[in-house]
Amino acid sequence: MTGEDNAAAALLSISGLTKRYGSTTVVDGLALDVAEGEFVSLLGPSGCGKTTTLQMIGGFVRPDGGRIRLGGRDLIATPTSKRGLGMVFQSYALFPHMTAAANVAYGLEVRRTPRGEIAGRVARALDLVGLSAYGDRYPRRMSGGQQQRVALARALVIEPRVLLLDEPLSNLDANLREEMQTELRRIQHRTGTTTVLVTHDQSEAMALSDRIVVMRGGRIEQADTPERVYGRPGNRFVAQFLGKTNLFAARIADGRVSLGDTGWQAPAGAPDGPVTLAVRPEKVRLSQTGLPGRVGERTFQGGRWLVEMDTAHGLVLMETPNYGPPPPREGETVRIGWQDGDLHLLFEGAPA
Amino acid sequence: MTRFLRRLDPAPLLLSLPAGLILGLFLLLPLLATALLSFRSYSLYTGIEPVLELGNYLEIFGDGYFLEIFLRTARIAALATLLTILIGAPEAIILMRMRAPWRGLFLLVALGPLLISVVSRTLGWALLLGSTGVVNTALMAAGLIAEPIRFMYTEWGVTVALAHVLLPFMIISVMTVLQRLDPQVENASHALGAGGVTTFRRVILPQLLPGIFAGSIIVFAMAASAFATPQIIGGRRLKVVATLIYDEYLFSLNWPLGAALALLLFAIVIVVAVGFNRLAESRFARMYG
Amino acid sequence: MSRRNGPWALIFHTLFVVFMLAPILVVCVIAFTPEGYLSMPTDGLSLRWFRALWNNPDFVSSFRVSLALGAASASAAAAVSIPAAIAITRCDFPGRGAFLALCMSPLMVPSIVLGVAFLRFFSQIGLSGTLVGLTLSHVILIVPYVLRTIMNSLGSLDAALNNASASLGAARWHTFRRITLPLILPGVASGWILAFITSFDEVTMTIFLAAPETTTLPVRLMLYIEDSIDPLVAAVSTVLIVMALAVMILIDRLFGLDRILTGAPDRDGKP
Amino acid sequence: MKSIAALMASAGLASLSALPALAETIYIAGNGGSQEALLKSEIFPAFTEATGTEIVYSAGNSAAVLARLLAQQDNQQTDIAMMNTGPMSQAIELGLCRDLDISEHEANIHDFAKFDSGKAVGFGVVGLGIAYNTEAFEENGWPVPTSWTALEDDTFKGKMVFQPLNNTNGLLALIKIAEIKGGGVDNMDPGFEAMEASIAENVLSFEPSSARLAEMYQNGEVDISVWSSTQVKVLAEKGFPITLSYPEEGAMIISNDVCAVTTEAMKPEAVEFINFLISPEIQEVLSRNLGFGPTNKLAELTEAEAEGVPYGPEAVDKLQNVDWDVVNREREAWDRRWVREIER
Repeated sequence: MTGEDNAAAALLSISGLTKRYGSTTVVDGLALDVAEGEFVSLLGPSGCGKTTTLQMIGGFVRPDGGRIRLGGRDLIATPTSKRGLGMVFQSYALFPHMTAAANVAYGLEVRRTPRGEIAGRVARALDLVGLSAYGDRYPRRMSGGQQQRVALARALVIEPRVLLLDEPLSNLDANLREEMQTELRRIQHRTGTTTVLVTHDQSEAMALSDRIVVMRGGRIEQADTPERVYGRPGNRFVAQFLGKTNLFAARIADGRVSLGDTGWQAPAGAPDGPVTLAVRPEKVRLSQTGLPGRVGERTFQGGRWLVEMDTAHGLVLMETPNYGPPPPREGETVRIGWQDGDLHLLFEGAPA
Repeated sequence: MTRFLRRLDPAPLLLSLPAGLILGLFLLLPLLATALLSFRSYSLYTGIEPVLELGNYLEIFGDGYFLEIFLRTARIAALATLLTILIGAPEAIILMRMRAPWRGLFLLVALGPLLISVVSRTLGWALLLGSTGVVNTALMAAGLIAEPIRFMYTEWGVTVALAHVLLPFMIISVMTVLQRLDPQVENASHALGAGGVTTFRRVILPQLLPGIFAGSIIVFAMAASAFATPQIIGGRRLKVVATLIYDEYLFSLNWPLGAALALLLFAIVIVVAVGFNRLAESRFARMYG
Repeated sequence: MSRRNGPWALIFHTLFVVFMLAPILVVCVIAFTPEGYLSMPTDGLSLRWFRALWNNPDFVSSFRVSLALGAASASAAAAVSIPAAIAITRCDFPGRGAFLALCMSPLMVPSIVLGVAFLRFFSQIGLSGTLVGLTLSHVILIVPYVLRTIMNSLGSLDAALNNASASLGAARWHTFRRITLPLILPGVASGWILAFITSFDEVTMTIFLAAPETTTLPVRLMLYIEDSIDPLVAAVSTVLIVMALAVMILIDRLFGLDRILTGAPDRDGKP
Repeated sequence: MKSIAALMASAGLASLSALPALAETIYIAGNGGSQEALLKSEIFPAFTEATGTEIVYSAGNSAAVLARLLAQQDNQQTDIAMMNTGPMSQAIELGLCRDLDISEHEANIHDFAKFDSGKAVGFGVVGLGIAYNTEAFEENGWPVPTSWTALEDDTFKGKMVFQPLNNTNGLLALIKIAEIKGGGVDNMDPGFEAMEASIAENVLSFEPSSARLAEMYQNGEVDISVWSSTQVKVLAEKGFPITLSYPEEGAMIISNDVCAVTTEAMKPEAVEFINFLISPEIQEVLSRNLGFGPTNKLAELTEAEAEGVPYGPEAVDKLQNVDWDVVNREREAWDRRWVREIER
């Protein structure tokens, strides 16, 4: 019942949310608070329950248990149409028989907003997404990016208390996607709308969110700011799901972590036994004294190099900016190292 | 010339030859002959006379008898179309919302009758709704009606039986459109605050219209030229154009008049279908252009 | 449609199912009456009308005529439609649009108009009442159905397959026989079945063309009904209905009924 | 079936069966319903057994039979046509029938069954009156229809069938009504007027098929109609409470006739069959089963069998005939008027 106080402070408060299909539990006792104005991403592989969670918030799927509250009001008992949430669908779900402006106006008309007011608000919404000139276009005659913007304008014009985004950028090509990320961030900052985004794209989640909620198997693995989720992953799953990472099987004994001949002071209270060490590739550097390794494949990626190195502790990936001298050639033997602070301990068995 | 011929690929010509020949010889030619026949004159004792005159058409247009039958045919076809819309469109939506295995099962119920002979299906209606049919007997036994409800030989009887026979076409037509719809669109409408009724009226129905239009064209054309159902249910008391043509050809033997009636029926079906199509195109073109 | 059907929808649906099935079921039930007239069987079911049907040489021979006519016209229609479909989908030639329109035009002509047109035409060229004449008329009626299904399956073929075969040195005929034909065979088969059913059930046009010896089953039934409606016609109809059901199940197993009937390109409805 | 074969042998038809079996097929067009059923179940098998000739029968009412003959005129596929006198005389006039040799039976055939042209012969006569469901009439307390004018009584509204004009029953009834109203074959206006003014209002359906009409009686859809003695007899023998009233203004006669159709290859078997049909034995079979008045004087019926059957010249003379030459001349015009004014 400690969550009750937090829930009062949060705008959207979810607790114990559960959904089962037959014998599979898709969402398993999920609890999450979203503060006013916050941009939260639900991130995870497909089947992790993130979309189902969003659909339960939106009211398209009925939960089997738990509660969802919006500003203290019980949402589950409220029909979709009365929830007052804005939603952008993966397929945009624009009404094909209405122009862009009519699509945007729809939610206002349904709310019986006075006619005179509708026109102005629609114009402003279209302007916000940069589509002022496209109001009388039908969706079929618009590009994917434009349709995406119309969907966003349509969801925002009703001034929702929470904006739900269901993989909104997944149908766009790579360049457009980056452009839209910036755009989305800009619009969210301008309107200050509390937003919940569902995505399986980690870079999208990191670029947009105030907070990332990493999910797996219907549960939350970690929820924190992008920097912290990336920089201090709570477990191996999170470490591997967000970006690339090097994992080493190490042991803790007598208050020390040891990997081969190297050793570090173990955190206080860490139990003896096997432990996984994680270090991000970009933290790996060539060093005079570190771990010896033989250079394998080098991959040039424009802004950076990826270098594989064969070491006594397995394959190590090093990422180095395309700056200064090129990385060592294949077959060379070098030494690599990292700063102790860039190393994380993950306490759950040996790395796979 | 030779260069042109060399550049012309003979393959498509050869490939399309068999179908082209059969259809050209055995479809266009008989239809042209029928058109010609409609300008002939006829009497029982002289037979068909090789004249070219407008007599049959003048007779048809100048006689209230024919006008009445044409109007009745149009009325029945229009009502049957309306019935198929009222029943078929909602049912198509319901079918699409079903899950396996129900959807497959009821799809069989909805579309399967297409594979059953029209004669058998119409016979069913005659057995069901004749004055001693199942329905009338049950209603009378229950004391709900004193006299059997007239169904055979009535316009309503023909209309209902036709609607039953043609319903699958409407359902197919609407379902084809439904399959292309984005299911999220309905959710989007709800999310924007619209209730079930508003969503149906403003979002689902307008998107179904092209399907309903296409279905209506098919159903109307088939209902207007239907023969077996009006012949069985309507009998001779309630003639429609198709049964009239049948009578002219096989009983009165006035083939030229029958040919003129057939061509008029053909023309009406084409004009209505093309007209409807034009209307639909102009209405939906912007949406789906 | 992700939404579920509400109670009103289910009531409507139930009424719909009753509406669709009642006339069909009533035929099947009445066919089993032990009485000599039309009645719901009240005391026991009887096969007497099926025996009467089996012993009725007219219906039995009409059944044979219908089977032969359906098979012959469906095969002939497939034979002319395969090349036509290839020409239309794979070649660009002058008059292609007009040719397609010609092939599809029988759909636009009411059957009764076709019936009267063929009646006179066939009697003028000496084909009236013959099985050849009937087959020709049915081929014309069903070509659009067969052509459309074959064109659909050709359309879903990757045109690059042809180029691949050609690049491997195969002649056109060889490509057709080894690559195209095997791949469109399911389409041809479903078109054939659709055509067979259409031909088997055709009554409006055929009633003008059939001679006593070439009277098809639906025409025989229709003529019989014009004269009398008795349990025998219910028995005939029941046989037709059961056959249709068998074909339906067969089609559903082989191709998916909705796919054949709605022309949907894939079972899960993805375009 | 066996008995007929035996009868044939004794009736001097042995000569026929002695002919080499050609297994020829002849095509007959004639009425459907009970006549078709009897022909197919008894008479055709007997003929086939005796001669080896196969028979294909196609059913249709007289108008349809005539229509088929005309439609196939250039490529005639029917060898024998069975029609009522009206259409039959039209067929003869149109040259559809060829000369007929019935010398074998000619002496024994009643005069009323002979044609001046000699191209056709009657094989059974029936009377035309008003049929009604006796039970229904009793229950409702309706008066027995003793006059053709009963058809005008709106008591029977929706309970009556009047067969259409291309059916001989309907044609004769209309002529009779015209006569009663002061007209006749030369002036049909009174008939059409009565039809339009009152009778058509009462009519449930202008049903041309007598088999269908029989069902409508059994279903209770119809309780009164203009109908013939044979059709009433067939239905009554099934135990249905129906009887035929010969109205006081006089009942009409309908003769069922048969002719050999003009074909490219004239089959002798066709003539053989017609002679077979008018032989006394078959005439008796027809009378017993269908209530046809025999046209062969040698056909003998017991008193019970003769009940309701126009048997012998005296009985036939009581029935009223029409001038078919006039009727046929005017018929096309009447048909037109009928479909436009009455049956619409």
